[in-house]
Amino acid sequence: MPERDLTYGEAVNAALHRLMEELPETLVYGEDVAVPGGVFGVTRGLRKQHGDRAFDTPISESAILGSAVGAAMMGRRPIVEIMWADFSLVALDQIVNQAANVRYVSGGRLSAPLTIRTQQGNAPGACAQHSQCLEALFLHVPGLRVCMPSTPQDAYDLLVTAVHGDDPVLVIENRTLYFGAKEQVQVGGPVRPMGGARTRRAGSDVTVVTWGAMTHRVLEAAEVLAGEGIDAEVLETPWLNPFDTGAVLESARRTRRLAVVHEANVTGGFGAEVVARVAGAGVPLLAPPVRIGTPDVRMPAAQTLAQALVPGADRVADELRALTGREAPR
Amino acid sequence: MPERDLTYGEAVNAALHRLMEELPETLVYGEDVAVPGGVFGVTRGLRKQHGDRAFDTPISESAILGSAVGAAMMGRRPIVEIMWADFSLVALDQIVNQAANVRYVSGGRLSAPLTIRTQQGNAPGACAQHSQCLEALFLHVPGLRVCMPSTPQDAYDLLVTAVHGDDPVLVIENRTLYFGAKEQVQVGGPVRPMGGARTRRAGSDVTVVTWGAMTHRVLEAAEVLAGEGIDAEVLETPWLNPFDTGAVLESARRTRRLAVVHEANVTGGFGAEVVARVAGAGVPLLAPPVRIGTPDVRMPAAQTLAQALVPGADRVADELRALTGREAPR
Amino acid sequence: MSERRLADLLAMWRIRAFEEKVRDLRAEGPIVGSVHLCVGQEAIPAGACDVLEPRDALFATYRGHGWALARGVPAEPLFAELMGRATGVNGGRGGSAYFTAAEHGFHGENSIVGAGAPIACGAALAGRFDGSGRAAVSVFGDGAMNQGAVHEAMNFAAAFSLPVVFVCENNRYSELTPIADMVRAPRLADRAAAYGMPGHRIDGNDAEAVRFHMRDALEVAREGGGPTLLECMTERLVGHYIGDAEAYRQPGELERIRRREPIARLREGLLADGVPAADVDAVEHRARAEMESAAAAALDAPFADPATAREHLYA
Amino acid sequence: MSERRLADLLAMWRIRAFEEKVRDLRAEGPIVGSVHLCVGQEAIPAGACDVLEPRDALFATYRGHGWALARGVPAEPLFAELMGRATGVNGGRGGSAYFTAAEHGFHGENSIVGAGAPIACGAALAGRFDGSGRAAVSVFGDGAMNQGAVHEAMNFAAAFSLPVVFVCENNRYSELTPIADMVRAPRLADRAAAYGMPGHRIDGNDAEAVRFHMRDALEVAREGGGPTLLECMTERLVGHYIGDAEAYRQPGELERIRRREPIARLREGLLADGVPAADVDAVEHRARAEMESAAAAALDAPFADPATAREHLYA
Ligand SMILES: Cc1ncc(C[n+]2csc(CCOP(=O)(O)OP(=O)(O)O)c2C)c(N)n1
Ligand SMILES: Cc1ncc(C[n+]2csc(CCOP(=O)(O)OP(=O)(O)O)c2C)c(N)n1
Ligand SMILES: [Mg+2]
Ligand SMILES: [Mg+2]
Repeated sequence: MPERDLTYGEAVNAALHRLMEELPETLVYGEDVAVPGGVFGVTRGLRKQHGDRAFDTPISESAILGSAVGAAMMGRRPIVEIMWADFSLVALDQIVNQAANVRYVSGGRLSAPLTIRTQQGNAPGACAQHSQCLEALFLHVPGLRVCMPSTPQDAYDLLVTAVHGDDPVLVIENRTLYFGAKEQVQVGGPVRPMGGARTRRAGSDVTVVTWGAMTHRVLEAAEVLAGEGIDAEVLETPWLNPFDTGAVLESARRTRRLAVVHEANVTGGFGAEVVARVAGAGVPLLAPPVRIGTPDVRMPAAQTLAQALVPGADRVADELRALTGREAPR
Repeated sequence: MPERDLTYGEAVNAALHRLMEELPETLVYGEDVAVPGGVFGVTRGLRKQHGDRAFDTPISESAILGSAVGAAMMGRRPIVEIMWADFSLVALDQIVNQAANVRYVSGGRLSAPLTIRTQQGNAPGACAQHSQCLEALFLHVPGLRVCMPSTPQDAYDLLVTAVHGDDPVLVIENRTLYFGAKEQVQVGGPVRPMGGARTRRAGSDVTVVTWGAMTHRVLEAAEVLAGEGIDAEVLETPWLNPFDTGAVLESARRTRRLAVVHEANVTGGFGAEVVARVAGAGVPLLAPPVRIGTPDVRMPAAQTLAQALVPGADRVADELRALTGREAPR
Repeated sequence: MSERRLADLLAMWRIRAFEEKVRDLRAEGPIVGSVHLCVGQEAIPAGACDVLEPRDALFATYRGHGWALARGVPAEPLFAELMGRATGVNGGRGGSAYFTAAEHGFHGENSIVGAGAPIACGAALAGRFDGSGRAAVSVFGDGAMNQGAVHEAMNFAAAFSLPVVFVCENNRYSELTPIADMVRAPRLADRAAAYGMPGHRIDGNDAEAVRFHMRDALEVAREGGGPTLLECMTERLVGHYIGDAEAYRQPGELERIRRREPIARLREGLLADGVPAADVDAVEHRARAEMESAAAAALDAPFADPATAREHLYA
Repeated sequence: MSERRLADLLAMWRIRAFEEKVRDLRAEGPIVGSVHLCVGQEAIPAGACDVLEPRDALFATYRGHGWALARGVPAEPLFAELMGRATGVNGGRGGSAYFTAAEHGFHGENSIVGAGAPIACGAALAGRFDGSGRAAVSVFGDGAMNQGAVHEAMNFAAAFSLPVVFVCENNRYSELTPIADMVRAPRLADRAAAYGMPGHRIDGNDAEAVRFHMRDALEVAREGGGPTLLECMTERLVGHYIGDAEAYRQPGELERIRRREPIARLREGLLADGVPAADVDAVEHRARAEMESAAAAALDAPFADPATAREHLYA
């Protein structure tokens, strides 16, 4: 299979180019995505290569999402961008009350195979209206699929899968990852099925479930802990709906300790769902499960404040030490 | 304290009348609330009594909610109605990105003491766009307060507390309760503090945490089970933010069994949060905790279908029997 | 000429007879929940759908029973849907406010005010790429004109010259509140200018006028000229929903609007033109008979099967 | 006469000097993250705020540094805010796109396009009941005119004759996309007619013109005449955000717009009228000196204290 050295952002771009080529029914649109190529450059070249099938829109999220629902009903596969997940809140109706209902209410005679690409999370200096992690909102909505890639390969693969899927899918990217290091990405491979977890690090002392950009901080923490003799298993769940509950249960049964780490604030976050599934399955644990996330607060712009809130590798490591009953090294 | 015989809907109305009288800075507005007195008659008489302080609006949820944020910033106490919780999704930005940020981002120098009254849930024949229980969405948003009264007394008290509170509060009512039986309601009493759980039925075999209209079905199930020798403790949490975690932990420690029942669909519902808190606190349980809610599906209009999905007293009783290890009586 | 008018009369009578039967079934019990009738507004779907083609896509609101019928959805599965039967057009999943029948170019009712307008834009957009020449029709009420999504949709359609006809059924009320109190400039058709598209206020109680303007708007749309807004003036003769006490009506209002309602008006016109009363009345009888038997057949059908309630959430 | 124009020049230079200092601090490191400058658009806040009163409430966007300054917020806490200092106008919680200083009648920036418009309606509504005679000003860009919330706000204000002035800063771009490609009728002021309110397209690079129309709109508003839409034509001389490559600019565009930018224009006008160059240039020096020392003082302030990060979520 061909491999290319790509950043996360470039991998998204490569996937979009592939999809536009192999699926003539795709359309790519949103604010500034076509002629300018996207505010992060992620949709670059699509307009040039595919003309009118990539186009810029007014600042009208209801029109963007609603028209995607309508076009999808009629056989297109729109891939629309909501520039920041925070902005989806001006038009959530079209996702929840419209897209998610099409197939069910029509008894399967109509469908809405649209893909919504967005990105979320805190970045240095970002304000409270440009920092939220909103996956838990979408994960409470039956009828949607949701994924959150953290690597160039997943950025490529998950998007390909999403667009080939026949239901509305949210692909939630992260702008702090777009310009990261280049990695070898297999491009042009077969469309993978939706779902599945990734064991990013095998371990035996504790199962750490995580997703999105937080995966990198968890891996960093796990490396530090490894040096202290704590062997953490890092299980990334890039697909959150469908969610691979089985993989989580299997790992937690083995390590008998569970932590869930996400950037979203803790109360009502999807970490609660993961813990509830493990508790509901009666997995015996050596210690109470731990949820690590942003405290329940708005997001301040100042870095000194934001850093005190968004979990970093240090805090993850500390909490895992406490969970495994070890002291921090002096 | 004066008592009056009131239905749930009348109790809301009585609270609104009281609030308009005792707080001159209140305004009541929304679609059809003033001259028509509300589609459920709940805001009846306010226009007549208070003139322009109660008024009807265009079908513009962003304008309703946004103007409430602005008026609240300037010292008013708007009480606005979103006719169905489902409709909040056309304007969620004003609740999440605007109202919830005002106090935090201004470091407490500005506030947004608005109250959003809405109602939710399934009712016979209601379609997928008029049936959702959305409390979990709001409960994931720091900066909001959320309550869900299930009795005439709480319908009165919680609204009074909400409007006297200095933060944005969502009061989520339920239209199937508006026209229920009249009950004695103490009116005109002191403003109660926010928060607190209610032990609706004391018991020793299992703790059942619930809220909203589901409380009545849980109590019904508990009565049936009592006849079978299963003694369920029913803990209603009308305030979901602030949430009385302590009361839940105390009860679960005592009964050593936990069920959470809500009408919202299970995945990502607030039941997950309750279970995660109990698990996280390390409360030892005799059996894995159970979440009872609507399965993860859209809501069909046909009653035969909806009834197969929304938890009724029968299903609650069955699940509690299973949880306590008893068989259903033949 | 009188043939077309008799056809209009039949189209309208089919809708009215359907709605009146629904009203009865709601009173008698087989239909439960919230129902919004379009009695008095029949000329709009009758006139508009007459010039729509199978390839076109229509997006209506909860007040959309008439649109479904005019688009060719048979009455029986609609009755069945209202009664939660397995044979319902949505197998019972939609209900009164959420019919869909894409196979008839009826892309559905919608019970979120204004939400259908952007969706219609998408159907029109799809037509740009699939070679169908499809036009899309978005129907909504006067009150919906104040909803953000409708504004965004109109601008979107105009900016991209999408083949959309926006049909605003101005029945002068948004639920229980007069639209006149909720806007400062009462001619809603004039809002079209804001988007650079044509807007016409037309007689929505005259199927012929609706047909004329609809045909014209469709022609513009299919030629790449972009969207049109048609503000169709009408009145509902019934409440916003079944059970509405209609306390907001002015004294004499109902009598006044009954005088200009589309069916009575067309009937008088036909009689004045010399069409025999028997021929005119036969239309009503035919429509009523159709609806009676459709309702009866629907009543005989089995309820939606609870075992299927979780199906079709995902592909 | 030239005194007022010198005052306008100072108001504009204060904004420009602030923004240029921000640009430098962003390049040098003390400011991080996304920053939207209003270089080239200074005449609008300068002219408009001149006729606002302390009781009035102003709601701006992320491109609102100039509005904060013109409203009287001192520069030092604004610089401090941009650098995450404890002394920032929001104690570091707002950042560039979310300044608030209610004590100066500056009710805040907003980084959700269009969201401030309904909020401004609420401030105006409050004035109906608190006897303040407050007017509210809602500022947004050309692109925001296509956002549903702005439409709803305009109708809401018009229907209820609320004292709101909607100020649309038409700088011809929504981020990286020309507004001309996103609307069919390019005169956005004409959209006011849809709501039954007056709308004027005015020279937004002339503080005097802005002042005139703003004063007039405020008068109408305070007399109960309701809202006005002012479309202020302008251009930004810089990118949408710091770092924008501005690939969308036409050849010669920047040169062209530099010729009509408000500060150079006013300077030329003053010189032509015989005001000594030294007096004119002294204004720039004064503004730059103020901003240099404000920035230096802000740089000396402590960072926001992490121990306070969770405070003030609830009352
Ligand atoms: C977003 C949203 N807000 C409010 C409602 C409640 N609602 C249902 S119908 C209606 C009135 C609509 O009036 P109009 O658009 O004139 O249509 P009509 O009912 O007169 O046909 C309202 C407010 C809704 N369904 N969706
Ligand atoms: C609801 C929403 N959608 C999209 C954005 C991203 N965004 C920020 S600024 C901007 C362009 C706004 O253009 P305009 O209204 O003309 O204002 P200008 O930036 O030119 O001052 C966009 C699309 C946003 N902040 N909020
Ligand atoms: Mg109407
Ligand atoms: Mg602009």
